[in-house]
Amino acid sequence: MSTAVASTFDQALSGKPLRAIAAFILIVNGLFPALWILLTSFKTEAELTQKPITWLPHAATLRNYIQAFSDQPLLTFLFNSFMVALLSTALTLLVSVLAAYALARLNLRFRGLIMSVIIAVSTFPLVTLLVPLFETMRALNLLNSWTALVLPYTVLSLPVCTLVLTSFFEGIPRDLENAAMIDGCTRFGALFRVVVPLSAPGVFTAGILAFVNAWDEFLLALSFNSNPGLRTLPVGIQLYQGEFAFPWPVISAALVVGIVPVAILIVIFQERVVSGLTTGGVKG
Amino acid sequence: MASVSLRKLEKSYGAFRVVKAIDLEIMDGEFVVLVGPSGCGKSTTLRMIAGLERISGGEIRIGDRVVNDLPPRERDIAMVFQDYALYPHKTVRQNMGFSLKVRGANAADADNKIRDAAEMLGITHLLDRRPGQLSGGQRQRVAMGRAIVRRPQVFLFDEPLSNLDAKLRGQVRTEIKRLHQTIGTTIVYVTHDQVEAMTLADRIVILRGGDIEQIGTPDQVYNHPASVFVGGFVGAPSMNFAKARTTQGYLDFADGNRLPLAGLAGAKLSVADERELIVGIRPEHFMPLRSDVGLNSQVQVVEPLGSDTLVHFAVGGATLTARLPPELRPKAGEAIKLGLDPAKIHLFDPETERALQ
Amino acid sequence: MASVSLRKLEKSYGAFRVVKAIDLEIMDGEFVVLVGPSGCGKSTTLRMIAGLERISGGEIRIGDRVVNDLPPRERDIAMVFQDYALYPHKTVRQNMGFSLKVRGANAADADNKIRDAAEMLGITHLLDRRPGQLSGGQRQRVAMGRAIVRRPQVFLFDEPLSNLDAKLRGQVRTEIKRLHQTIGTTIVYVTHDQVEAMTLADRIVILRGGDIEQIGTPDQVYNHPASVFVGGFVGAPSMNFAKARTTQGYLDFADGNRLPLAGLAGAKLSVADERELIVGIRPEHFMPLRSDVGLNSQVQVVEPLGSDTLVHFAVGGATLTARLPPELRPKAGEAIKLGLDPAKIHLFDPETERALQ
Amino acid sequence: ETNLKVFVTSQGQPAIWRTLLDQYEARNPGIKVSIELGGTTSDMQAQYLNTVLTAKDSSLDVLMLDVIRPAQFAAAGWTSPVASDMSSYLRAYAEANTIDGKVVALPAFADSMFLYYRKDLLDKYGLQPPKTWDELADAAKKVADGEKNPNLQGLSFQGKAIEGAVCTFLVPYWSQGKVVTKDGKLDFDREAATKSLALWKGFADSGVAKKNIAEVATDDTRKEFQAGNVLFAVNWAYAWAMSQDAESAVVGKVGVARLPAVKGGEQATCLGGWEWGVSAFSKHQDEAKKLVEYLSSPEVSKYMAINGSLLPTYGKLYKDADVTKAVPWFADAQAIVETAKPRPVTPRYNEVSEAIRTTVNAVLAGATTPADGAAQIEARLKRIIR
Amino acid sequence: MTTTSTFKSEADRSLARRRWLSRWSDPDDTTLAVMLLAPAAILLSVMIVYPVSRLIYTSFLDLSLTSGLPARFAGLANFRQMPDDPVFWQATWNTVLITLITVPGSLFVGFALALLANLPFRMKWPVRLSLLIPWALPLSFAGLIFGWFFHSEYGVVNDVLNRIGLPSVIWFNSPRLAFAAICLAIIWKASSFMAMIILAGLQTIPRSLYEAADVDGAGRVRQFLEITLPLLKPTIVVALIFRTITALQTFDIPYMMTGGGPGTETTTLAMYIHQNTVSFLDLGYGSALAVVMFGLSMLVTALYLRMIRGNEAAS
Ligand SMILES: Nc1ncnc2c1ncn2[C@@H]1O[C@H](COP(=O)(O)OP(=O)(O)OP(=O)(O)O)[C@@H](O)[C@H]1O
Ligand SMILES: Nc1ncnc2c1ncn2[C@@H]1O[C@H](COP(=O)(O)OP(=O)(O)OP(=O)(O)O)[C@@H](O)[C@H]1O
Ligand SMILES: [Mg+2]
Ligand SMILES: [Mg+2]
Repeated sequence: MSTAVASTFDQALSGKPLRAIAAFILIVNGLFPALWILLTSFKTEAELTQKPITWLPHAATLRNYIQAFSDQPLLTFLFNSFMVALLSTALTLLVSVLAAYALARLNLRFRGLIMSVIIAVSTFPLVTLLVPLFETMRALNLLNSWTALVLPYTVLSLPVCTLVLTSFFEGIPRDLENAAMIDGCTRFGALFRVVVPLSAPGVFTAGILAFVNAWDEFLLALSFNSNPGLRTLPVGIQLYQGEFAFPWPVISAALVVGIVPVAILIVIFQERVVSGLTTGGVKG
Repeated sequence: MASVSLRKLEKSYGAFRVVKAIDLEIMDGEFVVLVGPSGCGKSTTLRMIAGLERISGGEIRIGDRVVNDLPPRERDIAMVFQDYALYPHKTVRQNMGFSLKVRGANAADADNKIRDAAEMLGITHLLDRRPGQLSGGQRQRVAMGRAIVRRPQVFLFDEPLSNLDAKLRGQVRTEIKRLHQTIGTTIVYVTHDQVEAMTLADRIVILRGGDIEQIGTPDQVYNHPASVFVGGFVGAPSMNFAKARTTQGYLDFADGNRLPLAGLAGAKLSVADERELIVGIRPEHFMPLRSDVGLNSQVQVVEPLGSDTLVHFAVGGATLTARLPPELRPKAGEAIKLGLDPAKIHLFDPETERALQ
Repeated sequence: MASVSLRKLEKSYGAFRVVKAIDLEIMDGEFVVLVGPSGCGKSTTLRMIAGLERISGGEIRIGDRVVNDLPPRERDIAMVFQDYALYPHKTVRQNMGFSLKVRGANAADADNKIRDAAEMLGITHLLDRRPGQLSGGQRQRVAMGRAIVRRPQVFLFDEPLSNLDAKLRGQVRTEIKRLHQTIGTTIVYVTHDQVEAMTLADRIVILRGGDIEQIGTPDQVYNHPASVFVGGFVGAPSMNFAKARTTQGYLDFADGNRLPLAGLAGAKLSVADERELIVGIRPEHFMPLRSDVGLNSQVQVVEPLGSDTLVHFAVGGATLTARLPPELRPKAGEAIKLGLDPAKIHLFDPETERALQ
Repeated sequence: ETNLKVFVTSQGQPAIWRTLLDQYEARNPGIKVSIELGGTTSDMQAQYLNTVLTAKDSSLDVLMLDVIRPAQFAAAGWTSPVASDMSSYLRAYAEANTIDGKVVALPAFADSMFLYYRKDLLDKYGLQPPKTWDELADAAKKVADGEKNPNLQGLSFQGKAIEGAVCTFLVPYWSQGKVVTKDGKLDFDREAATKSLALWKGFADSGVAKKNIAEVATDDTRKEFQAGNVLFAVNWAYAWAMSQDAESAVVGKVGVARLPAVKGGEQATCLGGWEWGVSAFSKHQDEAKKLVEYLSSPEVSKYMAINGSLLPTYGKLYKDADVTKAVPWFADAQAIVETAKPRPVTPRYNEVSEAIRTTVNAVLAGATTPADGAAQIEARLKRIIR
Repeated sequence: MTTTSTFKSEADRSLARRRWLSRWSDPDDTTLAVMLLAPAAILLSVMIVYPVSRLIYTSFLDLSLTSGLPARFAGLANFRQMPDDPVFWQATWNTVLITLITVPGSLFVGFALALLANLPFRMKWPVRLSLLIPWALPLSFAGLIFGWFFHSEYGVVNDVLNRIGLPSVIWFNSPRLAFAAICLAIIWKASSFMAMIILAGLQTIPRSLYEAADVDGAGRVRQFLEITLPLLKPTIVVALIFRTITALQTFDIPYMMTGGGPGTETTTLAMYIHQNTVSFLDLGYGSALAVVMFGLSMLVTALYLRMIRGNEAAS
């Protein structure tokens, strides 16, 4: 009797209803604000001050999008953001994969210390480092370039990515790496051809972290790249504001345009990178 | 192809010495089989030869190079791992082709080699699956295939056939033998299978707790075990051991059974010697009632194997096992008289447990 | 303790049917051994019984409950996984004790059980290590230990001893047998080892490509194989097969060798019948020169195993293997005359490949 | 050839400035001027300028600054003084840009807070634009009673902790004839402050303003007014143009007036607008100063009024025929702008602002009483301005 | 003779070259470690060491740009000023409170989301997307949007309350409600970070371990406690470290939602630092505050690292 009850419960837990509920919770939680922005982007400004508030736009309009593209060079912002984020993600992944491998696999004497230093780096609030960083960038003659942002963003994401990857690499059976070395790989070869692909979920996560960190950052982007042609999206979107005015619908439209590429990227990557993983490599 | 020589090779994990200063010279093209109880250091030794395990002392040479500090890929070896270590993210084909690809082999050529190896191992239809979609034995064959697509200087096989059925194992064994005969690569092979060890090996190395207990040809190891340990370890079912005394030209067992000393294998025991001995008798050397030299006992357990019947019985306080023809099926409790050829009896010193010359 | 019954049990991966509607009734307390070539569905069957694999069709009963939809933990089974599946973050002791802890066993009691099992498996000194610090065979023993600390209704063993050496394997096998005899739990056991299958099984089930080929006692399976497949699969070295014709009271092989039909095993073949046959002969049934019924051939390969000598030779276009006493060591190329007891010869229909009655 | 870089707020209509700069380049051969666009809000520009100027960066020559910043920039040594006669500018701008007797920046364009009202509704109920806050409250009640529209607010002003809230506080405070600083010293009247805070809180409590007035920022006022939901609104000049555009519900129904006084006080309002400063780190001080003088000249001011609808910084321009033709409502604006007062001119203005705006917000949110709020402001100002 | 010697020297040379190559491609552990860590070390020192040392140096200066006075060494004066600064205490307390609420909060929510997202959905990407979007939404906009959601008139929260028959709440008029709203927004935003990291960790736990546990009789809860949690521990600690550090640095969300109000009831340390440095231009005091915050973060990190190391020692 009790087992029957337990098993019904269990089925409920593993079965379709749970999955449906789970999906509902996840999607509402995650997408609601984004959805709200999407809806807003089709509303007129007047509709926003209606009471009671409206959920669906009364008279959906694309005007906000047209305005978003015509008022500011939105595509330029997008392109800059994209390139900066992409470059810094690539650099972050490269550097942190190497560092994480060292931390995970080599029996370093000062492992704890190195970890602490890496973490310490991320504990200084960015605002307070702004001016000296600006001076550094000026000294390196990097102001007004993608590099001016790529480098600091890389540093910004490096600690978290390194630690995430370290904990992943520790979970990869060493024999897989051994097999690769026997098969003729150097340690680097084994790292990039076996360890990294096998930590795909971790690398993917680290990549997303780095990408989004770069995609979102505002303060440095504002200060280091004053050239309008080099503005990134977060800085660019602020330009839709007036000195006092905050045109939600247009800004929403710009935000939607900003989120969509990230979303597409996420979807593509998650299908490609994360799915292929299977078990069955080693006994143990 | 190259010789492999281990000189005072050591490995410790912390204070625990897993491999204790072993010396082993493997000649170019030789097929050496490592056997020994679970945990005695066989895999560790292979892994040190491969360069996967830092050695704690001694020296390893492959050919005339000391390879102590050489990374695995420069040692030009191929290895089958005991735990397979297949790349879970690659298909069987990619798993097998990986070493070729890394070494920049021609693609068509590589494909041929993969096809050949897969055919030999009967996994051609699995080439596009991933390890997670294979059965245990199939995985093991993939691991095997991954090693043999290459033509390295040395093959290291760590129980490569343990998950295969007898028939397939026989086939693959034959293929390995053929492979070895054709290309003559040096092979170090770990196995628990008596048949594999006996049929494949040029020499068998018996390890025990990190030490080498005996090195010899299969024949030497089987017929002239250097110690009780080797006698007991090589051969299945194991050699039987019983304590006995020499008295007045006889071997006396505690329960009154006795065997005449004359004719005992290489027995340089003078009739006058009166001493304790350990007597070793292989199960297959018992014969039902056909010799005048014999032991009387009672059947304890009977295990019919189809091809043989194993009969367990007690002599001198020890339980012995005889391998008898399958048509003999004594019942438990029955009295039994078993004969044996005195020349086939092994004698060991009870203190050192080493064979008496 | 409980019976296990599989009814039209099916498993497919996509379009690939791995287990094809098998029916199997395992009685309460029975010891059933599953054998079959690698990839034939043994592990899959075990995993379905355990509830780890969703079944694609049919029904599984344990005792009198249909367990199709019951999760593994409610089926009250213990299992040794082919790939061990040890908890990497737990010590050996914790690995073995986990199921007891989960079921709320008394701690002292659990400790005793763990100690007993560890002793039986010779891993007492490893209790505080983690799986990563163990050798392959040690891991396998831990996996075994984890299953046997419990007293479930059904034990499922998937090649539990494949990584152990012959001696240890013999010991553990004996222990398993004793365990079964004392507590009488139903056991389903997968193995590739002929000796394990023959000595442990109440019944052996031979699977082939997802189908049951034969079910029978070890004796039936060994001595009365239902098909060429079973004959070839059970027994090591395998049964020999050669094509022959019945003509005028004789079995004629293509190369002129012939055996008299009279006295052939249960041969209900009339002398007048003239037909094609497959002849099956077990290697151990060849006798050197001691019978008037015999085959003439030339030695191809000789494999001395220590306990026996395997001699390969050709008859009627097929290569046959004879298991001969170890002291016989013919040379390759030598002429050989081998006798055999006609009653031990198996005959199969060349079309259906099933045994002739 | 000298290259000058001018930092302009994106909101300051850079394209129109550009035409003026082209003209300047044409007149001054050898000088090239380029525009660097800053963010749109005062905060964002400060953010950027603070970084660049703390790092003593010389890339900017001329800076467009919010009227509240010249004192701070001068004290930090970020701007160079300009020698100029300030007499022709509106008086308040002369005050705002003169620190310790030195002119630190020159006005770019003007702004101030206005009382926007619904002409149609006042007319409907026969009301005049209120001169005192009490009148305003009465008018609001009357209209509310008549309209019976629950969505119609009597008054909207800024209660959120933004810069606008500083003006919210100062307007009735000033109206009582009080000042915050006199000759660089604190001269705070707690009683007047309490009254000012109580006035606003009273609007919220009595329903003239919304309960959630502490949430209202400048643009909320503008939006609600524009949607036709507000009778009286306190706002800057920008709201005018927007109230007349296509999306607006109140086109042609809007009037502007001076902000009311407290009973017995005089009408006062808050000064906004932007200034031109010369970066102290500029390598072209003289050229930059000349450019600033040009940009602040009546000629430019007029041009910007006509072409950019920016309030002129010279009183006389409000009556200029060209200007009134282009932007008729400027005629009404002059009186208002002329009475506007600058917020306290001090290098530590940001701290003053912070002290006031958070307290106003806390009082309106009901987290503090007006009396406590006034005391808090006083205490904090005492620490800032000694 | 000659031919053999040439051959030999050639072989020697190629051997030497191989050795040289192998020094780079297969260095010993120490060299390898140096090589692997070098890029990170270089980047970090170029980008961080100078700024941070400047910051620490500044914290000992009396450097307020609005004073019009030149920088002056002031010893610990900036630090001594803090205990008497009520806003400092308020901001510190708020920061600690936010950390104490949102770190466990986002861990739990994130964990739950990760577990849900790890269920075998047929279509994975919508789930994955909804997990990631909060993370991909820029922080400052997340703050704005949540500020808007909690707006007493135009906010969707009150709208929902009204729809189910509850009265509107003026969230930002009350310090407590404002604080709660902020924490909610932070948890929403941060739990997706947690969930992402945890989900990735979940995916690397071999299924066979759950199978074994299932056979061993462990229910889902037990499996979670005995398999999932211990195997995820390193991942969780990493996520917690960074979540805690970011929580201590909380800025955008309260800045955008309440601006620290009402009053300074929801001001955080980072906001206060920002205010002091960017707005008040009191670089000395601002830097000193930053140093204090850094100290706080390091303290927490040290605790976590001890947790990791304790873990390692056990294995
Ligand atoms: N996920 C999968 N997808 C497709 N085929 C699979 C999958 N898992 C297993 N198989 C196939 O199912 C068949 C049966 O597998 P199973 O593991 O039961 O074999 P087995 O009899 O245990 O073999 P072995 O003796 O080699 O362990 C194999 O041919 C295998 O390749
Ligand atoms: N990391 C480790 N720490 C401590 N001891 C270890 C470690 N790895 C292996 N060992 C021990 O070293 C010994 C030798 O292991 P090895 O794998 O060489 O055994 P093996 O001979 O291959 O055994 P098997 O036949 O069971 O595979 C074993 O007793 C094992 O427990
Ligand atoms: Mg091993
Ligand atoms: Mg299997």
